[in-house]
Amino acid sequence: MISTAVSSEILTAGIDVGTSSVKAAIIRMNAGGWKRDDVEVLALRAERIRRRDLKQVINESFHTVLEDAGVSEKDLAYVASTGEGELVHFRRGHFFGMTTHARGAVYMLPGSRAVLDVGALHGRAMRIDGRSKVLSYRMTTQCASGSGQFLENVARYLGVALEEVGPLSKEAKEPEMVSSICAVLAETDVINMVSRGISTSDILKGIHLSMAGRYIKLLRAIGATECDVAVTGGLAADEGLIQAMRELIQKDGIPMLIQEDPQSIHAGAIGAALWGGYRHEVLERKRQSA
Amino acid sequence: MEIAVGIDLGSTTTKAVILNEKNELLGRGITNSRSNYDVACSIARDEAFIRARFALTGGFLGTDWETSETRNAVLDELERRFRMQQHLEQVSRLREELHHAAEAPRHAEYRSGLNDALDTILDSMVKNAPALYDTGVERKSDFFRDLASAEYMDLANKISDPKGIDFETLCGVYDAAILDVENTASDLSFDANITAALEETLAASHLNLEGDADKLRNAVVQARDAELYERGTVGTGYGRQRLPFPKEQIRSEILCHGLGAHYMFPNTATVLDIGGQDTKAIQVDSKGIVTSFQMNDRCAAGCGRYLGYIADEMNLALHELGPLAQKATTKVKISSTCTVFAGAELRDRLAAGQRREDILGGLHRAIILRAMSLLARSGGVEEEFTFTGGVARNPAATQALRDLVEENYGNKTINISPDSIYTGAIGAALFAAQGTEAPAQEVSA
Amino acid sequence: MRPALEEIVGRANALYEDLDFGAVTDWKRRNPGRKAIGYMPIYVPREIVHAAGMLPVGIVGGSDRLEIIRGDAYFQSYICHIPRSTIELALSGRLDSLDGMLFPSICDVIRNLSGMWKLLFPDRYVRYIDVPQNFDARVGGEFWRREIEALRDDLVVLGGEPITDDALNKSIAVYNENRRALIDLYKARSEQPWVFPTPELYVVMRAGNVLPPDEHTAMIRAYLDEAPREDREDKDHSRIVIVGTFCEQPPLGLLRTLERAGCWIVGDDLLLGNRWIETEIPTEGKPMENLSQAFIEHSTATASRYDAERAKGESLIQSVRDNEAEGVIFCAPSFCDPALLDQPMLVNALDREGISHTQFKYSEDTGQFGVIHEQAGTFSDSIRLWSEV
Amino acid sequence: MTNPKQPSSPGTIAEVRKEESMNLQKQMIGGHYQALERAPKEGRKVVYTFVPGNLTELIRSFDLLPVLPEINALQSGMRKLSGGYIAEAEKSGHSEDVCTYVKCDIGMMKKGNISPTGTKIPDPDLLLLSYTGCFTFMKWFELLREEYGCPVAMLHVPYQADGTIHAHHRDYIVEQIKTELIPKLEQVSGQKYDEDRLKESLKLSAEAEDDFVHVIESAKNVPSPIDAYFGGVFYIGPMFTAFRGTPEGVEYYKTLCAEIDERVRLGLGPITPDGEMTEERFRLVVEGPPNWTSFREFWKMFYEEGAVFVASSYTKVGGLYDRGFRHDPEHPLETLADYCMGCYTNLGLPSRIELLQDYINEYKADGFMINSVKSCNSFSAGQLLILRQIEERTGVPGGFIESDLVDPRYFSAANIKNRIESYLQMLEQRRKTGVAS
Ligand SMILES: Nc1ncnc2c1ncn2[C@@H]1O[C@H](COP(=O)(O)OP(=O)(O)O)[C@@H](O)[C@H]1O
Ligand SMILES: Nc1ncnc2c1ncn2[C@@H]1O[C@H](COP(=O)(O)OP(=O)(O)O)[C@@H](O)[C@H]1O
Ligand code: SF4
Ligand code: SF4
Ligand code: SF4
Repeated sequence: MISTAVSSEILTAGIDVGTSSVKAAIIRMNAGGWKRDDVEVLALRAERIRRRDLKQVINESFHTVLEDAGVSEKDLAYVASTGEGELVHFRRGHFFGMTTHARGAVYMLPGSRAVLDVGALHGRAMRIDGRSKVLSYRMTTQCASGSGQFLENVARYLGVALEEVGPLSKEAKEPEMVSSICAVLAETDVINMVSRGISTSDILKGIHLSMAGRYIKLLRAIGATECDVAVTGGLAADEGLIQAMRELIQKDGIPMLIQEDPQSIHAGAIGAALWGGYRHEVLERKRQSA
Repeated sequence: MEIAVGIDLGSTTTKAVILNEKNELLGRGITNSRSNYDVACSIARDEAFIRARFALTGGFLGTDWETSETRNAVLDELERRFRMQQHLEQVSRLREELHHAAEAPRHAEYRSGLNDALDTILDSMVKNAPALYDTGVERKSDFFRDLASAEYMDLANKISDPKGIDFETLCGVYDAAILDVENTASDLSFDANITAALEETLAASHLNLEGDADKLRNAVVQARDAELYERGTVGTGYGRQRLPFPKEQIRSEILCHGLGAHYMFPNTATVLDIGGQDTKAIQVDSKGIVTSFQMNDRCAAGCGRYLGYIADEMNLALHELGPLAQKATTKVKISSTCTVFAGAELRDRLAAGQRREDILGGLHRAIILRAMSLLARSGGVEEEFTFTGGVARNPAATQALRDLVEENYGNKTINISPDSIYTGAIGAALFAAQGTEAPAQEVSA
Repeated sequence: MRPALEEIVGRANALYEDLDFGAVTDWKRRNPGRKAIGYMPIYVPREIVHAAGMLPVGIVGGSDRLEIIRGDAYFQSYICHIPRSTIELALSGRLDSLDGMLFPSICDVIRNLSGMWKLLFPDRYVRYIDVPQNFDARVGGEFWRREIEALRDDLVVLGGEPITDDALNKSIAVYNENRRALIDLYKARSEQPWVFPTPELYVVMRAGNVLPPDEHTAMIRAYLDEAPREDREDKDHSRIVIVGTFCEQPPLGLLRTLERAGCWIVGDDLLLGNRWIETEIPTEGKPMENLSQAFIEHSTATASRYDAERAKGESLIQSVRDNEAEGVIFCAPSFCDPALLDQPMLVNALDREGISHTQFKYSEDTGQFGVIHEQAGTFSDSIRLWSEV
Repeated sequence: MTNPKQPSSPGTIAEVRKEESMNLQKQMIGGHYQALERAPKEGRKVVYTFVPGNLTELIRSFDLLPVLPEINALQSGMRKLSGGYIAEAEKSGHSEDVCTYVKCDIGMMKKGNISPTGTKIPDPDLLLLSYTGCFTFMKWFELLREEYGCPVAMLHVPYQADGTIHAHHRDYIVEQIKTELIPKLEQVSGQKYDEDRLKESLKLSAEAEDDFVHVIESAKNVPSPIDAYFGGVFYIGPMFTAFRGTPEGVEYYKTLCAEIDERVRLGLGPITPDGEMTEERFRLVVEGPPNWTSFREFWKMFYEEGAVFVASSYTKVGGLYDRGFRHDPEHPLETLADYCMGCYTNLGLPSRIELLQDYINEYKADGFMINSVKSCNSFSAGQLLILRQIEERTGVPGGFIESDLVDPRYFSAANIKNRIESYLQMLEQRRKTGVAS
């Protein structure tokens, strides 16, 4: 365990620059602390990029989250970036996506031994230890079929808002199964289903099931069949997908536990902030011993 | 009159053509394949018949008109009026469907406001219709969906109120409604809409038609009542298996594209077809018979849909993409294989400060590069070379193709017809006209 | 960069980027009547080509700068990239300066490529070199000797001049020098990876594909002298070994990405064709036997070579130990059967030793490194963050 | 058996006949799997080896039982088990890019090594790595070596790059048999090498080989009585696997020959899963292995259209008997060496093209088809050049389809059907308009 010699309260920030949105978090923590009690999340922010200038979105998100937390930039002991963090020019350090999502997952759901991070373009499954070290991972390939973006496209063609996707899917009665289809050509298929009179709910559920199947495959591939799995990233907010995954593992009798947290979408940002606190302490210690 | 019908049920668009006894192109029709296939098929067919009847009208009008210009002006007026009738018919369908979509429970709270907003938009659309079909106005697309979407979004954006009926809500109901408009066949036929168009044309003051009213009326009636006997119908295209035809009336799209290209350009030796979701490279002999072919169908990457997706991503209309890409000044290498990732790469590159034009230039080149490989696989580019399929309508794609053919195969004649998108359907119609092997179908009228 | 270093690296870079192999054309202009012979990875006895008075030219595909048009016409999407770019190079006339081509047996793709070459370029000399998988000196050794003697005899006919044992021994000595220089370079990098960044080391090493060996040796030596004079700082990076890059080469961008993601490469199997014999070869006695012996006893272990004696992964683990590496990155070309089938066995070996590893695939024309950056970064993070805990 | 008691309709005779050889083969294979299952109890030892360059006669001369993992893989494919096995292998770290035979085998092993007929396959006592025509073989047995920890005997067969067997190639193989194989076989079996026994067996091989050639060459008849690809894979079974050099093997080919001769006499076409093919519309030559996971569906796409395969390269992976090679009892080790080197995938591309070209001419084919499988670099790398060359040399148009051996993910029925249909329609069209081929 980490020595708590210089343990004191510090403020840190984490900024997760994704392909579809920028997430920012401000936390207060006991430097070196690992438990949930050691940490207080002061403010969180997720901002869709849409077609805006990325740097501008980053700056805005950062300043808004600081405001929300009632903290000024100079009070921060560490600003950590993750994701496409190179654009965060005011960062002190950068941590990579899987490192931060794993850390965020362990913070939110301490029992997790696997993390499924599902964002706009990629899905990745990691197996981790109790201290969030990434032991192995698998990612979806260079094909966007079944990604968040894919789901967004489908929602658009169905005339459904993203927030409605989950609740609608949960109402499905006879899910219309889709084979894994190209994210671009999905449109044709979805429109076809609509014209065959299949309800929006059933279409969405079918897609959720197909996506869930893919993700479970990823989880299986890293040997996470008996783990508590924390779902992070934007799609964790999609209750339809979560439910589809639960149904599938139940059907297949896999003793996996799928969990998500209201803060799941912020896992990367929170994880970055936490690692920032940790590095701060390491650096402090180095400075003191020097 | 005996005619032959060819139908190309493509992944993106459905095309139909009609040939007369002399195998001359009498009419052609196109529609989005997005909707249900049967509907798409019958819409395209109806459209081809409408065109055919317009062509007949022209014929019946005869040549003893003052000048061919006036004659053409009259025909043009007639057709524009007719199109506007069709358009209004569809707008009223759209109105119905929008109000229907607004019935969804989640709109309950603000339903009446929403309905009012919808009516405001639709009233404007009705009001704007004549301008859209005015003389010399170039419409952005042949499809109602595209025309209506652009206008609707524009109007919705203007009247939306972030605190009241917001843009997202208006878009939401539209997405739902347009599907139904597309999926139901409204009566857009010659019969149903020509009379109103005729009267309006006759009344158009700038044409001074008083003296010739009967002549025009007669021609229209003759064209309307002309009997068109279908000597044969042949279907082709991506969705051909779903056409309600017997097997003998279905031909592979490869053969049809070969024959169609030969029909349009008799010296064709190599054909490249880039459609919505596949690309084909075909070699044909001097009779238009296919001697070898290659096709790729891995995914949407590198096909027409790819361009459609990118256009969406950039908030552009499909036909604006090419001209913009032609403004590229530096070569950008696009490396993503997947269309969706290319979308992300595009955003990255834009964020990194690269110019839109240059990126688009790179994308077009990337697509054509894939096609070049396929061509090489099928046996290279021989004299003459014909480019067909929807993507041949895109000037940046054709430019990239010209450059790459020149670089790799030297100077070759490259044929691109404005009708290139109908190549497959024409080939199918030619097969229908040949009608040799299935005598049974000759009786069908 | 200081001018002296700039000159070396600049030259190496220019050679790397020159898809037209101008260096070979130059050499032929300077040596009228002499021939240049291309060779693919890995196991080619360049000494024999050199002794024939010819220039051995290493061909490892077309990298990310070559636009593939005709090459794809010959290979399906599920075959690695190097054969298509190599064919593209040849069909576009860029390999016209080569009078012959050698294809050593390392996999079915290169093997079949030798036949394709014969059909596509019937006027040029083509030879497939079968590498034995039996390491008994009397069986495999004998076979290899006869195989390379057949090559020698071909080259005698092609060059119209005998190849004497004396000439062979001299060539062996020249290549011994070159191997020694490369070994020194690798050792220096392992000690100070920030002084000899891999993307730079790579182009210097790659210059050996087109330069005559003595010239190349001089370049390496000069680089070894100059690089340490540059003011370069160590960074908080982890030390890793990469494997899988013995044939199709990763794009430079990938090597840069790894460093950007916090990894110092301290061991690799890049361009293995230039250093597959691990020791010096005797320069006296019967050269063909010495060459054969060197293969049997001192050729480097790869996925393309059967190893009856050593356990899988032994040499990889050795490399990790020798270079004090903290982890291994399996970095193999997509669809490379030898490398990818070897991986699970190597993974097991590393796991047994408790050495961390990760893996991803590339192709020589990969242009997007976002995902690799993320993966390599996470790997480096996990080494850095956890080694301190 | 050539004397049916009462006259029946030709169709019936064919049915009966077909079943006879089929049943025989079924029994042989079933019996072999059972013998394997019993082997550990009976103290018999088991050798794993590959189809190309398999040394069945040598193995059997030591009373050892051969197991051919490729055959297990293809059987698993036909029985729709391969998808699960491949997933299992990929789970344990195998890449999706590599040969699926290997992954199917590894997956099967991880799931208990149950043969496709349900019997248990014993672990190997020796891995005889007949490294012929494919690099993947080496990796495959390296993987098995890790798993089983049993001895490996490597037999490296040089490649026929220029189409001639050189003296040092043959010497090299013979030396390896003498210094590497025989000692290990002796050690595992506890028996001394018995050259006379080997010679006996080779004599039987040669006998069956004559009949086998007669069968595959029967496709020269018009109409062809057999489908030399889809049907062919059954005919090669005993010859390419555990039954060469055995009396059962000889018996099988005798029976088969008689059946086929009868079909020729009656002018019958090949038998398909849907019954007899009545009209032969296209005669095709094919390069590349078939797809196993959708074998019937794939076959149907052809026979439905009246297309019959008259010659295939796949039925030559276990030797080019129809080009004259016979096992020669007089020179036992040399003949084994020559056999190995002559297997189809061990041939250079120019030789492969010449062979296919000859087939097209000899079998009066009007079409040429390549089924390119994702798994197999040995077959697939260079096939597009083969296609071009064949078209140029023969004027017969080529068709190209892509699938895989045992990975169901790579069999896209709609795409494949589209291509086949387009191709056959093209042949038809050319014929109609009198384009000479
Ligand atoms: N409420 C929601 N319901 C369903 N999906 C959502 C919701 N919010 C976000 N998403 C999905 O999450 C994705 C973005 O996830 P995120 O992890 O932020 O991606 P990235 O980091 O790549 O930007 C979007 O593509 C969207 O599909
Ligand atoms: N006006 C246009 N300008 C540019 N591109 C167009 C235009 N019309 C169609 N296209 C392109 O053509 C494609 C459709 O081609 P088409 O040959 O109809 O395909 P399919 O037969 O598969 O439906 C579209 O995806 C689009 O990229
Ligand atoms: S299938 Fe569709 S989603 Fe997948 S790579 Fe192709 S374009 Fe992308
Ligand atoms: S990259 Fe691998 S598969 Fe490709 S040619 Fe090289 S060794 Fe063979
Ligand atoms: S690569 Fe081909 S020959 Fe080799 S094992 Fe796989 S399928 Fe068989």
